[in-house]
Amino acid sequence: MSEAPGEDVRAVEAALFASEDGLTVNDLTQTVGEDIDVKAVLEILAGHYAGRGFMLVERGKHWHFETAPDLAHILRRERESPRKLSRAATETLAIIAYHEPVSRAEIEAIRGVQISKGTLDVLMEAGWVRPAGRRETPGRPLIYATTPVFLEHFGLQNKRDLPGLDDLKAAGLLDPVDAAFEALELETAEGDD
Amino acid sequence: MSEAPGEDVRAVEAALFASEDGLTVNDLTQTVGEDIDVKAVLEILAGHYAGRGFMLVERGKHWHFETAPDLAHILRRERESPRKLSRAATETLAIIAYHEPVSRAEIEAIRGVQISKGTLDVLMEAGWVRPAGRRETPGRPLIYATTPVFLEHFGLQNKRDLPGLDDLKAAGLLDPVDAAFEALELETAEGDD
Amino acid sequence: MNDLSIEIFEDAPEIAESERLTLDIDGWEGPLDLLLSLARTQKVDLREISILALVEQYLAFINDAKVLKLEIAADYLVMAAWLAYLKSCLLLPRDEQEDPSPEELALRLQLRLQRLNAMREAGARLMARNRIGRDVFLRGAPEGLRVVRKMQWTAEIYDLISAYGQIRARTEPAVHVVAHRPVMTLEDALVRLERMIGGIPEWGTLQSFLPETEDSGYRRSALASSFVAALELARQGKALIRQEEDFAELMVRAA
Repeated sequence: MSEAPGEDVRAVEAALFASEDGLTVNDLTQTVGEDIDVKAVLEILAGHYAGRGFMLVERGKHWHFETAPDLAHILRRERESPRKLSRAATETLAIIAYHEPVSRAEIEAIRGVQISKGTLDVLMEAGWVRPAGRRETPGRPLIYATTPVFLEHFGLQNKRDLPGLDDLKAAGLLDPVDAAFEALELETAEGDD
Repeated sequence: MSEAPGEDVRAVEAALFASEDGLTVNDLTQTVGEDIDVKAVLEILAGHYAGRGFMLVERGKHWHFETAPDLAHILRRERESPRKLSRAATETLAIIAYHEPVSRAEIEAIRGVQISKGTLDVLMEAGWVRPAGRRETPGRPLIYATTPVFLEHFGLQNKRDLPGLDDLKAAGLLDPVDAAFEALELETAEGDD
Repeated sequence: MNDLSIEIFEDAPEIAESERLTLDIDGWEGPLDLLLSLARTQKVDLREISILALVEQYLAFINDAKVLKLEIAADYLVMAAWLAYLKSCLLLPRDEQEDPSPEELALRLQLRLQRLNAMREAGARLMARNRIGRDVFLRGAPEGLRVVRKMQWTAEIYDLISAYGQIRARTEPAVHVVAHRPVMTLEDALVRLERMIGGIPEWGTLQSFLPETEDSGYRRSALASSFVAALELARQGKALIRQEEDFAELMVRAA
């Protein structure tokens, strides 16, 4: 057994445990009071729960407890798995996540097909995608971005955590075709010298 | 930090955490497998969580986690939002203070306007007014009086501290609003000469 | 357009039966998707893919679909026409080529395929992560955090007593007393003005004939009455009234 936790640890622990949604440091401070160094307590708790049956994680600045992934096989039984996303929706979500903010036309340019009406709806209904204003270009198209719920659901601490993001960036695969083409031409021209 | 929990402990812990209704020993055995001595693990867990922010409890043979009772105040935080008393409520309170104990019908007779049900509720919620029995007249109407909290809030030693009618008159507080307003206008006009 | 397309397709080289994809046009999300699937059958890095071979595969695929009389969506045919054009350009001798060069078009197509492929793989990796409700689970029955708003009513003692004062004032029977106001009647003014102008032969301002008083109310009353009295005396031919200009001083003298 561990040594008895302090009252500050107990308070933060209880608040995180009872909350229906993840809590930010700010939320926690408001809940447990300003006297408590919430950040320090979160560190202690994250350490304490590492390796237990459930753990404390940070997702897009929100902290919550979730079960350890290696125990999924025990818990999956008799549970409804989240609905499987269609390929169109999966790709659209990936494009929004890796390119955000991104307009519908830009998504369509990458996928080479029009987005059917339901695709963005499904992603917004899941709470993973939201309209994020308009692009100040002719036609002022709506642009889309991901939400904190998206990070939470996919176990991402922040946007930089997206799998393979750095490699895709380095390979120029997140640049538009025009930009990539020009870059290539430049390279070739320089190589010819 | 505590020593690393065994796999059996982790499994039971995760199952209890994710459960919606609490689990019996039988449920747990089915979930985590027959190899695990669920009862022994429950003992270990109950010991581990005693004194933390939440604890493991048994209710009618169902085991579940719940937040520690002494931390309930964190889960249910009261936030006070100050709000100015409405005019109707202020007038009603004044009548009760000057005429107590007084029935609703009497308040309305003095105000010359009916009072809505919410008005007295607000005053009682504020803790300034209380029902003070019934008047022994036909219909036995409820009568209302002020409370010690009322005196305290308004900085009064006792009821006699309220200014009397003569004081009000001297202060110009008994002038009809129109007359008081006219006097003010006249003064201003003369000041302009 | 259909006839033309068929001719182009018949030129397409044969592809071994085993290399052909199952002809199910609904299985692809548009021509780019189909092209990417075909590119993957080349089993090389997309950066090294042979666009010419890819174009031929696409045209062959569409051709087969035609032979089987499958309905082919218009955008597949548009892509087929464009790829047929690209193919012919790529096969032409270099010096006869126009701008944009077929190499540029081919490179752009390759870049598009790379980008779509990157996003497809990113999507797959995203879906493979530990997802809430599938791989990791939140607490089953959280108690919830609640903020209970409690009204704190405030009022000042002044609010209270002034409210009471107003109620009393509002409901008290009102007694109206007309205040005594000193006035100069028209009769008094007539007598006074006639007597005063009779004693002075020169013009004098109406103001100069008014009584001296501190009481502004009485002063205004005297001015009004004296003005009317002056008009009356003028009407009777007993006085003359003169005014140099609008709003100038009113001058009065005996007639």
